[in-house]
Amino acid sequence: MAELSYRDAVIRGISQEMERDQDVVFLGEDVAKAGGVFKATVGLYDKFGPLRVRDTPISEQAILGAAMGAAMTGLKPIAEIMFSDFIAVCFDYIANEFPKSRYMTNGQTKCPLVVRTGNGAGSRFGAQHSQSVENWCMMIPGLKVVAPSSPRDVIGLLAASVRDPDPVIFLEHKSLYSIKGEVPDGEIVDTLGTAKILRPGKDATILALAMMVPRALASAEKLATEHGIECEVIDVRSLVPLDTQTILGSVARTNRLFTVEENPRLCGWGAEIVSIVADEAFYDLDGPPVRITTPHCPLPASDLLEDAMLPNVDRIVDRIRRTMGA
Amino acid sequence: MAELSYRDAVIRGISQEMERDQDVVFLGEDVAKAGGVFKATVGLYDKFGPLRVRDTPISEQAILGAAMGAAMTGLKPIAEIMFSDFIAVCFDYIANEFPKSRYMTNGQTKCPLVVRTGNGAGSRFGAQHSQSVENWCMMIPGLKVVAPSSPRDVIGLLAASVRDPDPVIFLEHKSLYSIKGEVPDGEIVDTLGTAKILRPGKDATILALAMMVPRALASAEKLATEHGIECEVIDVRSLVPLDTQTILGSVARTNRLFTVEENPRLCGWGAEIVSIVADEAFYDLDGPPVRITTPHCPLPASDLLEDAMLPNVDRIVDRIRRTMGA
Amino acid sequence: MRMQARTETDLINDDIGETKRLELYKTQLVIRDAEQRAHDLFLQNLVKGTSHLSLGQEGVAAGFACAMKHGDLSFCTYRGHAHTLARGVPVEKVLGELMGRDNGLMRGKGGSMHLTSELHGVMGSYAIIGAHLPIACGAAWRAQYKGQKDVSVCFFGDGTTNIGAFHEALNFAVIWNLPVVFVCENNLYMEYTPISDVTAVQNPAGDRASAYGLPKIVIDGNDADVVYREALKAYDRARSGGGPSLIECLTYRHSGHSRADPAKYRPEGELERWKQRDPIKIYRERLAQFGISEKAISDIDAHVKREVDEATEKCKAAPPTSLDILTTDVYADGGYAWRN
Amino acid sequence: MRMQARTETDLINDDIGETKRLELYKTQLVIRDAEQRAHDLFLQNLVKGTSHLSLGQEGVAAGFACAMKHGDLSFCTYRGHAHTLARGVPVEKVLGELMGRDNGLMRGKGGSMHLTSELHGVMGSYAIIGAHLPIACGAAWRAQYKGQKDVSVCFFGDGTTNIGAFHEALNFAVIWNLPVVFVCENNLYMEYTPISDVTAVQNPAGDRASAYGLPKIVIDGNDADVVYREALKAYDRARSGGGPSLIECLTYRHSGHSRADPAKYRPEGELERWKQRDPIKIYRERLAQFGISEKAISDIDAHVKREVDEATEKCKAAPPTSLDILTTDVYADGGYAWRN
Ligand SMILES: Cc1ncc(C[n+]2csc(CCOP(=O)(O)OP(=O)(O)O)c2C)c(N)n1
Ligand SMILES: Cc1ncc(C[n+]2csc(CCOP(=O)(O)OP(=O)(O)O)c2C)c(N)n1
Ligand SMILES: [Mg+2]
Ligand SMILES: [Mg+2]
Repeated sequence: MAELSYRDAVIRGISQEMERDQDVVFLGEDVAKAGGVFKATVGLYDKFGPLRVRDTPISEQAILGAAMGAAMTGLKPIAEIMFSDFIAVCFDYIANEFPKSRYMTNGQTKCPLVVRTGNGAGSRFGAQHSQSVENWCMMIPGLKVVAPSSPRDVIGLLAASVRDPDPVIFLEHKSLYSIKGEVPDGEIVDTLGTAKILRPGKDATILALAMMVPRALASAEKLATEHGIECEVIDVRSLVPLDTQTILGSVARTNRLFTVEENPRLCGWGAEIVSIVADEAFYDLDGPPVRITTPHCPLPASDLLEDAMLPNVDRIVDRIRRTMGA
Repeated sequence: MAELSYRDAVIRGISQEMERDQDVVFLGEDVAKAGGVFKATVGLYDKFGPLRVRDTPISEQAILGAAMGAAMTGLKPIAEIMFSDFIAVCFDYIANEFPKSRYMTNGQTKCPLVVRTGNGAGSRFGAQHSQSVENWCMMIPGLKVVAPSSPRDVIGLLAASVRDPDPVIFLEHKSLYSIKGEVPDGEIVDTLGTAKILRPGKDATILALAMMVPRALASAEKLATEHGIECEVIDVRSLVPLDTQTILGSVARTNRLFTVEENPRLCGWGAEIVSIVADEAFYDLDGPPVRITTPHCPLPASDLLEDAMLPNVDRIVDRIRRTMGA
Repeated sequence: MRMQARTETDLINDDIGETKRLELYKTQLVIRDAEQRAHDLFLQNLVKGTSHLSLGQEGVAAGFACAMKHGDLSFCTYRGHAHTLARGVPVEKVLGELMGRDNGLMRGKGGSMHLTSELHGVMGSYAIIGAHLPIACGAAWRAQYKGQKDVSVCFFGDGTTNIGAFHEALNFAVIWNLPVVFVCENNLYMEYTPISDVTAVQNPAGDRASAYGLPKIVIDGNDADVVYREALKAYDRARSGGGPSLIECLTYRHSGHSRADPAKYRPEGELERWKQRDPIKIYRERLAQFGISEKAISDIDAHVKREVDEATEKCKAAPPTSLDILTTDVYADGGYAWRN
Repeated sequence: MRMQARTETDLINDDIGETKRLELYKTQLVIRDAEQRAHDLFLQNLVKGTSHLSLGQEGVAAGFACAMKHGDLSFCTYRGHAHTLARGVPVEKVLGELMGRDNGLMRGKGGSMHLTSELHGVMGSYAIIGAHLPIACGAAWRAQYKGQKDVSVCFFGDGTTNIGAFHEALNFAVIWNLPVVFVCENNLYMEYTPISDVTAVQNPAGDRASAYGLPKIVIDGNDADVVYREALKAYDRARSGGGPSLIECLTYRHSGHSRADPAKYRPEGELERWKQRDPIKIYRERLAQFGISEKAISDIDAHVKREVDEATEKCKAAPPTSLDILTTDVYADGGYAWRN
């Protein structure tokens, strides 16, 4: 057991997989010699050398395209897109190439790669460097989409992603890079498509992802101590595959559902899950399922505005308390 | 009144606006001299000349970027992206530039433009030329998103889009280009953000968009005659702004909700609307709201496979009938 | 098969040789006949989706494919029948795919625009302009990394040189010194717009080469010998660590852009002029020049015709795509399940 | 303000003139002092977000801005303070924005990376590499279409030349013959990676010009006079229907890429060598050469210092951004309502 930062967990996760498998290679902008703009890849270049850890030009299409071509023909590339907002400049690979090639070719083409990217708000970077783009990826058939909230999950889910035979979008939350957590020694490999119940509760289910997980937990604590509402908090972890069973099971026990989403309001993962629950567990629900999200707005740069925009403990507690009539 | 095809309605709609306002200009690939690959812009080049109707290189980023720069500084461009799937190669403009500039600049920057694009399946074009990408756009704060289902709506909503001060993504359905409908003479200007009840009904509400509208209507007919279920059919028409009131009003009367969506399953407009209804009209619902969608799959090329993939009357009727217990 | 003695000079200058020439001829002819047949089948409403023919451009496909070794990789566009057939994919598989039959190359799932046969080194046909140039870089990177000696060859049109991915791929290939060969088939048009209307330079690929520190190579794409020789040189460069090449081949498509296009935008006489330089016509003359008999040639003609006829019959007899595969192979586990 | 007679030759050769020279000097100095101040405020934790300084690159910003006419349009990157200030946007507005104060240029909504002042012709600062090159084309297209005579000037870095949008914009500008000037500030690095490590040619912009039929123009970006002269020529070309220009300015940033970067990746001595060629140092010497007195120069220095000091005080005293504007101006109606 060691205390590790989320940032260092990324380094350890990539290292673990590169040590295991010579076919794992890593490319991105400023990731090699400089160790990445978030310092989440420091040391990999020295450890694995210039053939396996490669700096690229500012050419996101070339980065993802090259990763795909390499994946199709025998490598297992990890590609970094520095900020997840930049997925927009290479979205053709995300939306049209990676996820469709296997299907279109009737199973001939494989695409085992991972796109790591810095996702999410909280760093005062403004509207084009702060977005939560999990729904940009979740909506595309053929992708897998993962977003860890703890250092341990970073390693385990990254390993699972690298070993997965499908293209995986791996969303690291920029505002979590400096958090720390206990991580066991030795190899860690997790399983995609498994949500985690982080806190049991009988009154309501709260689903959260990435940076919203600690906020959901803090909200649950407050709801319990101040309002006597016992919430079950689930870290969704993996949007595709989605652990619907754990979610439906929890709702069957608590009969209430809340999502806490950093993404802007429309068509987020919460909408998908609420719709699944409303369809398949309608009679389990004792009241309206409620999504607590960032408003349908671009993100502002100033710290005060940014903080006011995102779901926070006060807003979460208030909304759940009012909805539960407490 | 004249009978007009959906394709010719596009031509008339663009003409109407270009005649009205010299600042309306039009650009895209093969749109000018050749009249567009769907023949939906035939004659505009001859009518408005080479300065207002312009062929571009295969440079989608340049097309949308140029449209934006022109819109910011005084023109009202209509840009064509030939197939909506290609939005992926210029998604930065859709996701990061058009919709965020006004907010980021505290209201200084305007962006009054329309992106017209051929959306949807049914032409046996395969996975990269057949997608329904309305959710790619709906999820982005700052955009407006419109998808007409009839020749009359094409003209009216296109005019409203061109006159709208915000960036509008205007999704024309490729498989509707050849359908015909009655269109009044003279100028037609509709209102964004208004859904249309196309068929009243007391037992259930069916929401549909674009090509799914005729299928929803046919299904309602069948459900009425064969199963005695009276469905209210609403053409959503505009995803942003969304006419939530018409939808909630209908559900308040029918107490049941079905969506018929061409987009693949996850995070579609149906998920958003179902979530809104589940939250705000929970106690109006007499049973689970159900989304009838294309499965979470890429689209196949062969006619048999493609037809089997999309929601059709049989599947719609069957699903509604079973859910309603009839 | 040689029936007539060639002159001494012919023999000396003949770096290509008879066997390869007959292969080049046959390859071009298979493409010609199979695509003509695809067109006929479309007129009979047996080909349903769109299709983009390479009639008139066979010299490029044959020249590059016949210079490849087993294991070399082709990356094509939606106009990919030619390059797919040139690698030896059976005509039946291609026509079957176009007709949506269960014997098709991808059993109808991909269609005309996505022909893929990894077995034959055909690593996909890509229908979004420009996307496959970076992908070909990636395959070449794998070869370089693993010390494998195959070359990745990426075909695309003149219009493709104006999209961003072209630029990113070319720069990337050069700085990583990748064994990739970029082949621009300049057929003078994007869909319906003349490339010269929308391009800042005269040779859309050739005049861009220097932007990546590459030499300008512009060749006659309708002479399969010229193409073949240039291909060999580029492959050698790639295999020996000399890095990427960018080759512009001047050619012309005899039919419209896609099946829906009557190609009315062409200036009068243009098609006729190019038909004089039909690659198959040129190549038949070439074979004759090298003393190959009319009989040998017409044997190939007959053989190819038979192959295409037989393939057509098999396809007509084949069952349509099975609905069982509707949702298979979205994910690597064979299905499309995204949830438990 | 001239204090000493210049020689006859000086006067003859002086196409720029004293007034403009003083403007060029002052513009550079405002940038230098305001950015130094921004850095100090960051160290005091009063600037919260990221910021990208142009210290060392002031010659480019001043040269291009001082050659502009009222109504000309600037399109900047996240490294846009310099170009924004150079157009006359008050220091207070810029520092206020960086500090998230209500007096900021966008009242804190955009932050350092998105400085915009349409009033001053600053049409935005774009933080996604390459995006604004096509946008600048669009603004230039409007001018052309409406017969307006303004020029759109688009600033970007060396690293930006490797992204697809660069290529699309350049080709587009040339074929439409647009009045747009593309200015590449080659400061030798993208974020932390030397541009030469990832670029196929030596001059990332200059050596690409021919791919668009443009002449190669590579100039000394640290000499504001050189920049100013080149800018005038390019603007003239644009206004007179001569089409776009692509100008590469060689320069260097004295600080790291952004506030988080100590710039350890630089080879020893590189920064020191470039500091010898500090554009402000060069320009002070230039002014002296042209006989402008030390007193006149130090008056400007003092004036600028006062401006920056006063701006700083105003910003410190200003209230933080008001939460009232959190959700305003998403849509043109002033709000963010997406539903009824
Ligand atoms: C990104 C993108 N934009 C537009 C299209 C539509 N499109 C298909 S083929 C084509 C013309 C391509 O021209 P060229 O590269 O010269 O190839 P050719 O068809 O002549 O072989 C266009 C514009 C596309 N498939 N992808
Ligand atoms: C599409 C995109 N990719 C990557 C980045 C991250 N990024 C910001 S600045 C920068 C370096 C830009 O280098 P250059 O163009 O030389 O400009 P400079 O910063 O040197 O002024 C990078 C990679 C970005 N903002 N956008
Ligand atoms: Mg072409
Ligand atoms: Mg730079």
